[in-house]
Formats: sequence, C-alpha cells, structure tokens
Amino acid sequence: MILSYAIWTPIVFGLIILIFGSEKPSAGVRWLALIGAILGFIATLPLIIQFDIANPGMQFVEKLSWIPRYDINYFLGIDGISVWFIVLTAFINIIVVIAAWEVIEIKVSQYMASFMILSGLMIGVFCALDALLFYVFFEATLIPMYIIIGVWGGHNRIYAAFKFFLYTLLGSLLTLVAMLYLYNVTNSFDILVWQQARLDIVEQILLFFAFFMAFAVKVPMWPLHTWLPDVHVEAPTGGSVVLAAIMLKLGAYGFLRFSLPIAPDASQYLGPFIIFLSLVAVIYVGAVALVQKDMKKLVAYSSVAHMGFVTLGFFLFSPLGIEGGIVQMISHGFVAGAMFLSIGVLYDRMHTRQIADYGGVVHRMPAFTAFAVLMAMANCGLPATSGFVGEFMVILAAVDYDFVIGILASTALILGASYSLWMVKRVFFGAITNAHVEELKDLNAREYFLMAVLSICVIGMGVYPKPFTDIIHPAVINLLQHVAVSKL
Amino acid sequence: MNITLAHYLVLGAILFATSVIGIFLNRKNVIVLLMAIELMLLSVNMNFIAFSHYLSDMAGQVFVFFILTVAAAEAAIGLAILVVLFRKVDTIDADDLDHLKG
Amino acid sequence: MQAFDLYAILPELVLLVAACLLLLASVYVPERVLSTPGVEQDIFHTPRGVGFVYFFTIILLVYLILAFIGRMGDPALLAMNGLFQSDPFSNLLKACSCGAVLVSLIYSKQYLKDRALFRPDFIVLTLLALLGQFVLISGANLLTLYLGLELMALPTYALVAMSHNSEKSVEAAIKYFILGALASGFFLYGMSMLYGVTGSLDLIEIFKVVADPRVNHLVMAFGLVFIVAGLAFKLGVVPFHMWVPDVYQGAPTAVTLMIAAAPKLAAFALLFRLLVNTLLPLLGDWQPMLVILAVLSLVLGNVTAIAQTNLKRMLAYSAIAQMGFVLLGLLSVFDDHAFSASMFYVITYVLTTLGTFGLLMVLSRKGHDCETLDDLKGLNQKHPWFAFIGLVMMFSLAGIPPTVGFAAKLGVLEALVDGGHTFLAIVAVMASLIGAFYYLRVVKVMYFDQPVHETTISGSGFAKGILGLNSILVLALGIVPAGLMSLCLDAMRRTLLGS
Amino acid sequence: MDHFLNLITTQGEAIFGSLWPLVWALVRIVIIVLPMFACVAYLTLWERKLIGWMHIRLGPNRVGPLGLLQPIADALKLLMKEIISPAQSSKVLFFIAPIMVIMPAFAAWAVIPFQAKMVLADINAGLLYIMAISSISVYGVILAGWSSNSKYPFLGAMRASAQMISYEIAMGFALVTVLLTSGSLNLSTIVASQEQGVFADMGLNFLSWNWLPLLPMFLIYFISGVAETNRHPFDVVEGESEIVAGHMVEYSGMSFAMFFLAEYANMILIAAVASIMFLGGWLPIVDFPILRDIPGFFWLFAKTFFLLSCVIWLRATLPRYRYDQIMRLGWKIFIPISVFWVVVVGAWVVSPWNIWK
Amino acid sequence: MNLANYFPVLLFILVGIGVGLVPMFLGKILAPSKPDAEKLSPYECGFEAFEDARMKFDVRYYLIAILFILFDLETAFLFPWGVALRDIGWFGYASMVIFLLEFIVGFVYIWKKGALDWE
Repeated sequence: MILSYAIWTPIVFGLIILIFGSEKPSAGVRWLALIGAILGFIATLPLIIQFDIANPGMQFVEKLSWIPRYDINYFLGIDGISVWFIVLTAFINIIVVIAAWEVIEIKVSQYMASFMILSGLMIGVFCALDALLFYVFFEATLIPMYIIIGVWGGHNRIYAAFKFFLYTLLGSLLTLVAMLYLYNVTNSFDILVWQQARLDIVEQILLFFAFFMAFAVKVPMWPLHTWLPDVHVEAPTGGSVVLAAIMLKLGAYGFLRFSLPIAPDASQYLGPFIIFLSLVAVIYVGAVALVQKDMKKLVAYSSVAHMGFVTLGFFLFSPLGIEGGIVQMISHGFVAGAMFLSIGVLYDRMHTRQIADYGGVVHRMPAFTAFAVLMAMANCGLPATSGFVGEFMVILAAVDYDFVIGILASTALILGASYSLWMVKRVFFGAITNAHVEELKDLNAREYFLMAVLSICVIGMGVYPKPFTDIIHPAVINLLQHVAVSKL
Repeated sequence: MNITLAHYLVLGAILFATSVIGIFLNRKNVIVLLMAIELMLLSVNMNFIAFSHYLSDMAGQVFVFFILTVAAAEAAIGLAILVVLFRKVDTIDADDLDHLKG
Repeated sequence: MQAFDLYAILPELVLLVAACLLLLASVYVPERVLSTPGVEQDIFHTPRGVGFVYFFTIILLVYLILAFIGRMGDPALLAMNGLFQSDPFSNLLKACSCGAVLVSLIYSKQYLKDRALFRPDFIVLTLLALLGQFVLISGANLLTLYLGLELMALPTYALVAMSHNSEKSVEAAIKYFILGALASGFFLYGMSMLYGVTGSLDLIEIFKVVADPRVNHLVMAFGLVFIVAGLAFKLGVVPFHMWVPDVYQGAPTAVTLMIAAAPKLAAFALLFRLLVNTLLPLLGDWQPMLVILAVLSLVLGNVTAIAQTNLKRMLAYSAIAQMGFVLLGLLSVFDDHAFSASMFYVITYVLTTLGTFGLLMVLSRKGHDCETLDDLKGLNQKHPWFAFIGLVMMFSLAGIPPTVGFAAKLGVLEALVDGGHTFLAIVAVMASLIGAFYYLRVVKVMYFDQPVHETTISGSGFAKGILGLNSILVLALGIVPAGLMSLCLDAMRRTLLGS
Repeated sequence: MDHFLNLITTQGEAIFGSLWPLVWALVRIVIIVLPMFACVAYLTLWERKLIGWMHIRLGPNRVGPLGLLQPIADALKLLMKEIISPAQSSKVLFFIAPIMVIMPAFAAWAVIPFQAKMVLADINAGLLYIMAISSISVYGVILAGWSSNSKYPFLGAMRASAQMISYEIAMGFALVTVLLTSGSLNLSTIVASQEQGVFADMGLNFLSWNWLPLLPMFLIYFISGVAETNRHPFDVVEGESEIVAGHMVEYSGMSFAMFFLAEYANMILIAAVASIMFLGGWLPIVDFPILRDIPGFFWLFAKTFFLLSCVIWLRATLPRYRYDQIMRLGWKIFIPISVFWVVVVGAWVVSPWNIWK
Repeated sequence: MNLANYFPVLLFILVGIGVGLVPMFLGKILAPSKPDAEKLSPYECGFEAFEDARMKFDVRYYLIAILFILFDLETAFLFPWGVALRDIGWFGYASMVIFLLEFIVGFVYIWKKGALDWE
C-alpha cells in the first residue's frame, strides 16, 4: 500500500485544493499544498528505509484487477531503478510548492493542484508494472503540465504548451500501438510478462522504434529535442523545475523498463545508433548551449546534453554505464531543478532572462551567487558534486566500451564547464552595468532555504553516493543479465 | 416483347440515376430536389414491386406501402421546411443557401 | 404468442402511448394566454402546460431507463412475428439512448425557454425520435429498420427547423432533410437489391441466404454499396458527411444535442445489425469500404476541424472523425470483444457529447448562443468549474487518459491490432494526434486566454448538477471503465449467442 | 349476345390480324366516349331546363324543338371563339392544363361496369384506378391557375385544389366502407355483392344496396362528390362575385370549353360511381321479371340520372357556402364522421352480424 | 395478374388526352385569332396588374396540401385492410383501430392547433 499512498496522497490533496480552493490567493491553499507535498514525501520514505537491497526483483508489489476485459491490472512495484525517482519526485514537489509560495499570484489553487496531481501521476509512472497503467499515468501527466505552461507561462506560452503536448503525444500514441501489439502477442499488459516474451528481430526493432518515439521525445534525444528549449523558456519556474528534474526522466526510465528488456536484441543491434544520437546530443547540443543568450534556454540545452549522457550510459550495456546514467539522472534532478530555481529567483526580480541584462549580480546578491555558482559547478560535473559521480561513471563505461566514444563523451565535461562557467561569469561577476541589477535584493528566507536544501543534496550525493549506487546496483545487474539473453 | 425482371430493374436504375443526378446537379430549385427525392423513392418502389412479383412474395409490396407512406410524411416535412425557408429567405434557389460555411 | 409479444414491445408501447397522450395533453391542458394583436397567439407559451409535459416526460424517461436496465438480464427474443428483437444489446443501447435524451432535455430546458422553443411539441418530437431509435435498435427486419430510421429522422428534421426565426436553422433543416432523404433513398435502393437476391426482408433469413455460396454475389455487392452509402450518410462519415457540419452549426444547440447524442447509438445499432449480424458473409465486400470510409473520416474530419472557429462546427467535424473510430471497431475483427469495444466507444462518445453541448448551453443565455471559440475565452477566470468540465470533455474527445475517451480508443485500437490491422491503428492514432490539436485549442481558449465577452451561466441548479455529474462520470469511467466495458461485452456476447 | 361478340371477334381477327385487340379496344372506347359527349352536352341542357322549371320558368326553348339543339349551338359558339393565350402565361402549361382536367373525366370510364361483364377493362384495382385517375384533375386545376400568371386564376386554383383534396380524404374513407362490405376493389364485384342479403333474397334489391346500411357514408360520398366537382353549393372556386371564374379566368373559346366539359363529365362520373358503389350499379330496383329484362346499363343510367338531377336540385335550392364553411365541413365534420363509420363498419364486418358474407 | 387487362385502360387514357387535344386544335383552326396587348394582359377587372401574380399566398393552403398528403396516404393503408378484413378477423380489426387511434391523435392535435381553421 505504500506505493499507492505515495501516488494518491498528492493527487487527493490536489483535488481537494482544486475543489475547495478559492479564486483569490490565500494562505490556506499554500499551506494545504505544502502539507500535502510533505505528506506525500513522507509516504515515499518507507520505500527507501524498507528497501531490500538483496532483492533485485520487484518490491512493494500491489496488484488489483482494473480492467479485467483486457487483463489490465492496477499493478505497482518498484526495484532499485525506480525507487530513487519516486523519492526525488516527491521531494521536488515540496521544492516546487515552496518556490511558488509568493511568486504565483493568479489562480494559486489551480497552480498548486496541478503540481500536486502532476507529482502523483509521475510517481505512478515510476511505480507502474502494468504497461497500460504506465501509459495512463504517462499520458495523464500531459494535462497538468499543459495547463501549467499555458496558464502561468511566459509570452509565448501557448505555442510552447501546444508544442509540448503534441510532441509528446505523437510519441506516446505510437507507443500505445506497440503496447497493444505486445498485448496481442502475450495476452497481458504485465511488463514483467512482456520482458519474457519471445519476439523475432523484426518485431523487436519495430517495437523498439515505437517505444523509442515516446521515450526519445520525452528524454529528449537529439533530434527530437526541439520542444524542450521552447517549453523551458515559456514555462513558469515550477514547471521548468519539474520538467527538467522529473519529466525528462520518465523517458529515460521508459528505456530501462521497456526498450532494453523487451527488445534486448534490437537494443543491442541499435545500440550504436543510440550511442551516436547521444553523442550528438552531448557534443552538438552542448555547443549550441554555448551560444545561448537566454539563461533558461542555455540550461535547457544543457539538460538535453546531460540526458544525452544518460542514454549514452544506458546503451553501453555495462553496469557502470547504466548505473552512471541513473545516478546522473538523479543528480540532474537536483542540479537542473536548482538551476531553474536560480533563474526563477533572478527572473522574479528582474523579469528578464537575457544573460546580457545581468552582470555583477554578486555585488548585490552574494549568498545567492554562492549557491548559483555551486550549482553551475555541479552542472559541469565538478568532483564532490553529484554531477561528477554520474558523468564519471558513464565516461568510465564509455572508455571501457570504446576509447573514442569515451573521449567524445568526456568532451561533455569541457563543454559543460564552458557554458556553465561562462554564464556564471557573465551573469554574476564583473561590474554592474545595469541599473536594475543595482536594486537587487539578496535571497529571502524561503529562497535561501530552497537553495540550501538543494545544495545539501547535491554535495551530499557527490561526496557519498554509496546509498544510491547500492540500491541501484542489484537491479541493474539483473536487468543486464536479462538483456544479455537473446530472445530470438 | 417479353417484359422480364431485368427490364423493371433497368427502369428502376434509370429512375434512380435520374434522381441522383437531379439532386447533385440541380443547383436551382429546392423543389426540384424534393421531387428528385420522391422519384428516388419511387424507383425503389419499382424495384421492390418487380422483385416481389417475380419472387411471388408479398413482403416486397407491403414494404412499398410503407415506403409510400413514409415518403408522404417526408414530403410533408420537406414542404413545411421549404415554406418556412421561403418565408425566411425569400428564395428557394439552392445556390442561395450559403449561410452556413466553415 | 400475443401476450408474450406485447411484453417484448411494452416499453415502446408505453413510450408511444405517452407521446400521444402528451401531444393531446399539450392541447387540452393549457391555460390560454391572451394574445396581443400582431403577436402570433401560441397557447404553448403557457408555463404550466409545458411544465406538465416536461415533468411527465422526465418521469417517463426515468421509467424507461429502469425498464431497460431491468430487462438487461432477459434472454434475446424475437417478437412481432420476427419483426422486432429484444436482446441485451438492444436493451443496453435503448437504456443509453433514453438516458441521453433525458439528459439532453434537462440541459436544454433553460436554453429552450430563453428562445421560446420550450414547447410541448418540441418534447413530443423528441420522444417520437426516441421511439424511432428504439425501433431501429430492435429492428429484426428490413422493414422495421427502415421505419425506425425514418421515425428517428423525421422528427429531427422538424426539430431543426423549429427555431424558424433563424435563417441558419431553417437552412440547416433543409440541408439535413435533403441529404437525409437522399440517404434513406440510397439505403432503400440497397435494401431492394438485398430483397431481390434473398427474397426476404427478414434479417435472419437474409443471413441464411447470404451465407449460401450460390447466391448472386454481384447483385449483393451492388446492393451493399448502396446500403453502406446510406448508412454512411446517416452516420455522417466522409464522403457522406456534408450535412453534419451545417446541421450542427445551424440548429439550435439543444437540437444539435438531440442529433449529436442519442441517434449515434441507433445508427451504430443499425450498422451492427445490418452489416455485422446479417451481411457478415459479405465481409470481403464491406470491410474495404468501411476501411476507406473510416480512414477518410478520421483524416478529413480531424484536419478540417482544425480550421473551424465555430465550436459547433468544429464538434461536427470531430463527430465525423469519432464515427470513423466506431467504424474501425466494427471492421477490425469479428468477435464480441471488438464489437463491444465499438459499442463502448459509441456510448462513451455520447456521454462526452452530452457534456460538451450541455456546457455550451449552460454558457448560452437569452439572445446569445455560446458557439464560437471567442465565447469560451477566459472561462477559467470566472467559472473554473465549468472550464474544468470543458477540459475533461475535450481531453476525453481527444482520448487522453484518464478520461473515458482513452478507454474507448484503447478498446478500438486493441481490436484493430488484434485483427492484424496495425497499420490502420497507426493511421488512427496519427489522426487523433491531429485531433488533439483542436481539442487542445479549446482548452487553451478556456484556460490561457483573456475573456473577450461577458460569460454568463444559465440553467437550473439541477441541470448544472447533472452536468457536473456528467463530467465526473467521464472521468470516473476513464479511471474505472471495467464495469461499463463488461456490461457491453456481456450484452454483446449474449446477443451474439442468441442469434 | 355472346354469339354476336364471337362473330365480331373472328371477323376482326381475320381483317386486322394481331392488331385486332387494339382495334377492338378502340372501338369499344369510342362506343363509350361518343355517348359521353352527348350526355355531357345534354346534361347542360337538362340542368338549365330543370333549374328553369324549379324557378318556374321555361329554360332554353329557342334553339330547336324544346331547345334541344341548344347544346349544339353552345358548342359551335365556343368553337368559333378566339383562343387567347395571355402574354405572361407559361404557354406550354397553359395549353396542357385543360387536357389534364378533361382526360381523367373520360379515362375513368375505362373501368366502369355498365352491366355484368360489360366493362372495358375488368381490372382488380378498379376502385383504386378511379381514385388515382380522378386525382389528376387537381393537377390540371393547379396548372391552369399557375400558368395563367394572373391573380384571379391563381387564387382560384389554390381554392379549388384545396377544396378538392380536402374532400378527397372523406371520399376515400367512404369508399373504404364499401370495400369493407364487398371485400374487393373490382367494381363489378362490388356491384355483384350488393345483390345478396336478406332483402335481395326477398326480391327487394334496393334495400340491400349499400346506401341503406352505409347511409351516412353514402351522403358523405355524394356531398363530397359535389364538392369535388366544385359544384353548387361548393362553387366558391368560381364564385363570380369574388374571383370571377377561378382558375378558368384567362381561358376562352375551346380551351375554356374543356374545363366546362370536364366539370360536367366529372359530375356524371361521380354520379355513376356513386350509383355503382351505393345504389347497386346495373341492378334493377326490385327483382321483378319485367324489370330484370331491362338491360343493366339502363338501370345504371337511370340511377346516374337521378343523382345528377339531385346535384342540379342542390344548385337550385341551396345558397353558396363560404369558403371557410366548406373547409370546415370537409375537415371537421366529414372526416371525423367517416373515420368513425369505418371503425363501425369494420366491426360490423368482422362481427357475427355481418350481412355481407 | 394479367397486365393485358390494363391495356385498354392505357388506351383510354390516350383517347382521353385526344378528347382534350382535338377540340382545342379545332378551336385553334376554326376560331379567329386577332391578339392585341390589351387582350393578352392578365385579367384584373380592368385594372392594370402592378405586381407579379406569383406572390406569396396564405400558408394555410400549404398546410392543407401537407395534411392531405399525410391523411390520404393513411387511407391508403385502409384499402388492403378493407379487402382483407374478412380473412384477418378481429386481430386485423384491432390493429387498424390502433392505427386509426394514432391517426385520430394527430387529427385532434392539428385541429386543436388551429390548422383546420380558416378564419
């Protein structure tokens, strides 16, 4: 029942807020949302505490018949791969609620409710062991996100909202057909059954591509990434945080749950292709990030590059690579979230995201600058930050796989350092050239708290990643063993 | 000349085709449309009666009775609508019915 | 034989008698209002007379729904010398169409009142159309099918023309009428061919003859073309869809709802009875036709809908596309699962349509119809609850989980994949992707835009409550579709076993 | 008689070969049509005479002995008058209209049995044929009014056609009751069926004819027939005081004569059909040897003549109805009564007391 | 059924048309023809016609026409019923009475609605 609590607590709170929330901003709604978020987070904690590291299979399993007609079940369970994402989602939800505290002034209840529901749905995606349940959660996340972008977004929000929705829908609809195909083969929507299903190579490749469409759009992989910068630019801070920290991971998680185990041969076969795409993402998109003038865009492109790292790790088919990818995702959850929060902090004060409008922020906001620089460091993978761990593991795995790929992958570090630090330099350091910057005030207590918590996470994970890798490791080994066995 | 089933069917088909052409090509007058529809139903009746006769099965003729009645009801409603239309837009020219566009 | 027969058609009889009595009551119960010179005297503006009819109708419909639900468990039986069949399939559909009409009437009340259309004859025409649907749903003979079809269609023509001070609605009426009559002409012509080849009007007899390989296949196929064309007209699928947008747009919204909701159920029943239950041996002929119709509808309906600014017109094109989905379900694979998926699709589509048009009517007021996108702008600012209803409906139409639209599309797609039509399934999902665009636009207009018009909410608290219930049902059935699904499956299975 | 017919047949076949049926039919048609012309012509004279007598005056008496050549003079007059086709009229329709009016009045005679076996076409659907063909004249009236493109004819045509169709419904119901009693649409059978029953067995034929058991329907039929033909007192259609001559305003000369002829031909037809339906057709009044020897068509002629005289009598006696009164009589009185009687007679027929076994 | 029986009927219809045509032609030939504008103008009791004669006219005429179509067709059902009543007995009778009841409902309705009123 723990998983159900984790999923439904935020959703129920979201609905309550939606129904009873008033039109005007009121403290009650915010507190209610915060309580809900915290309760939701607490509900996920037992997952870590009671997690049985020795068991590589599914834990906390719940199974209820849902649509018996198609043998669809309310089937939940987690393994080492998914558990951290659930905790992360619940955690980021608290961050988002607090971040929105005073910033959001219109339709607060709807805003809060959207995020609460979104959070529950995303947890659902990570828990679902029934493919259709997975799909329902996966798709349903589009609705609150669409609203979030469209209602509280920037000037071009409508374009962004549509782009977000239709892009992701395009991918997932094909996935639905693939799922139905698998159902037709196996007479079940149980992912674990599917993983055992025998499929010939053509089927596997077609299925792989069908799933790929959904997940690659979501991750997003080059060249399907174009929606992400647009959406990030227009989304409100909270939306960007959730998008970068969690939503992108849904796609990557999908690769691990579906593509690799269901179509192992196709995955092996197409591995080089994915690796190629990932490297393009890492290098090319990293380079694109360099020339961005908009901070959010820059971070968005950097997200694409980092996610490229993740997919790269996955398709190296080594424990180190996959674990590195997962660690990288978790870390990116903290770091990207913090980056977007930082931009949000600046944006709330200056109402601009153009790098050129800033300069010398450190003189007016020293504490903030400290946090921001830390996050930038983490973003480029400085040792002792969480960013380092994952990237290092992936690079090691890549070198192991092929030296050239390793070299190419490690250019990511250089590029990451370049764009992150260059942005830091241009925004935070140097002389104050802008009258508005002159008037900036440093972080208030709420913002300080958020940045501090995230910083602790980033450093904590960077210094002592063992709890993470320990939990992840058995599941990854299990996965790789499965992938290694041909289904042909 | 021996009149066979085929003759009736061909006649029915010709009438039917005439009415369809009347409906699709006629751009002038809604009344002509109504008449074409009646003609269409009559061609169907022709078919039914011919079949009924050659199959020696009364059901077809019963059907014709019902078709006739329904056709009358249809004509009545069509005329009623037409009258309202004429009083409203002062035309029964099919080309003038273009208020609804998308 | 007699008593048993009467039991089978008892609900229909009750409806017929009630409709007749209400018609009479409407002229005898009145409380005459003195007419002012120059104003057409109409005794039906009296509130009490129509109130009585309305109230009685509501009770009648509730009774009918209960009656049909009560009959769900009955086995399939043929009545009236094989003219009429009462089986779980028809009982379920009839209960649904009754419900649809009931809800439509509740939604429409205020809207009609504001437009001086709230008259007993309106209600009686609705009831007669409902009776036509019943006959159509239960038809076991070409004759009953035809009569049901016409009985369903004729009152609707009149309903569309009823608001005769609007040019649009009269024009819509004449277009609807001409194309509808044309459709029945085609349909009849096909029927005559069918009759000629098989020598019978009885569906079961026809099935037996058609199954015989010696039957004249050419003439059958010839007739089949006309039957399919006629059905396609009635169902409003491309390329026989011309009337749908005009009628949806031109008719008063309340009437649009009467056309858009319940008749779809009957049209589905007709399609099922005729093509699947009777002409299954001609599968090789009609399946490709349906494929073409379905694909064209899906693509054209969805693409054209994007260009619409009038909501009703947009919903019309959306209906065309949705009917394409229904066809896909019927042609995919020939077992109870696929058929029940189609049935589930229709029923839930009707449910969603009810909510959508109900919302439009609630947002209309005297002298103003809510029917363009502009009218919905910024709805969320003032009336978040109604915006939410709109959101649920739109996402359901688009087929996004967790709304019921998704469950419905899932069933149809599953049937398609099951039947080996994976390519069609891909076409279908691509089309619904296009469709998602304009549904999203409605949501966008409600949530993201600033209001341009004053939006007001009209309608009784009761109607609003039902509307809320409707939207919750759309959500709830999306989250827990199993019940309705198994109901459809069970009805379908027992019906197929019975025949 | 039969011998004579056989002789004609063999001779005819010898001369005309396979065309013989055509020729023979034509001959018989001519045998019907020519007397019809005469009847129509002299009906006009009879009308004027009879009304004259009822008005206590002489009526036409100048042309020929007792005025017997008057109709011929009238015909010649009409023949020599100019036929005008108005400038704005639709020429073709204007020309067709009178033909459409007069054609049914004659063509209907194809199925009228003059006596047993003496009928041109003994078809089963005789009654339906009469109803169908006589309905065509409404088209003629409408066309005449519309094609004239003038207001009086137009209004007149509207009135006339509305009146004609209104009474057609009641007439239809009346005929249905006859059908119920005879169980056939064949006119000969209908007549024959009136020759049975208690009174017929007693030789009192006229008491077992349909007029007695179906008396209300007979009256309704007869009055409807009068209204159908737009005769007095239902002649507002051509009410001179209101719309001059109705749909015929723009017609002149022979084209006008066609309408005129048609009106009288229709009167005769209605009277003849009424005789067949309700008055036992060719049957003698009582089954008495002498009367039985009189040929059947004489009886039919006599009954028709009697009814026609009644129609003329109505004209002499009754004032003209108002149009709304006409419509009310048709819709609100005749239709309800006739529906009721259909139900009653139906019950009678299925009940054990059925007298038309 | 023997279609040959209907041949004289067809012939008679043709003759009937001839009966109309011949006198008209005779009239054309024999009668003088001296048309002038006055003579050919529409008759309006001597007034000039100042508008097209094909004007809108009372809607009640349409109503009568529409009602006639319906009612006349309803009587069409009575004909086969009337012929066959002896064979179908009380059951057939009851069926028709039910049919007529519905007919009466419609009739009463239009009556009360005033469709049959002329003033």
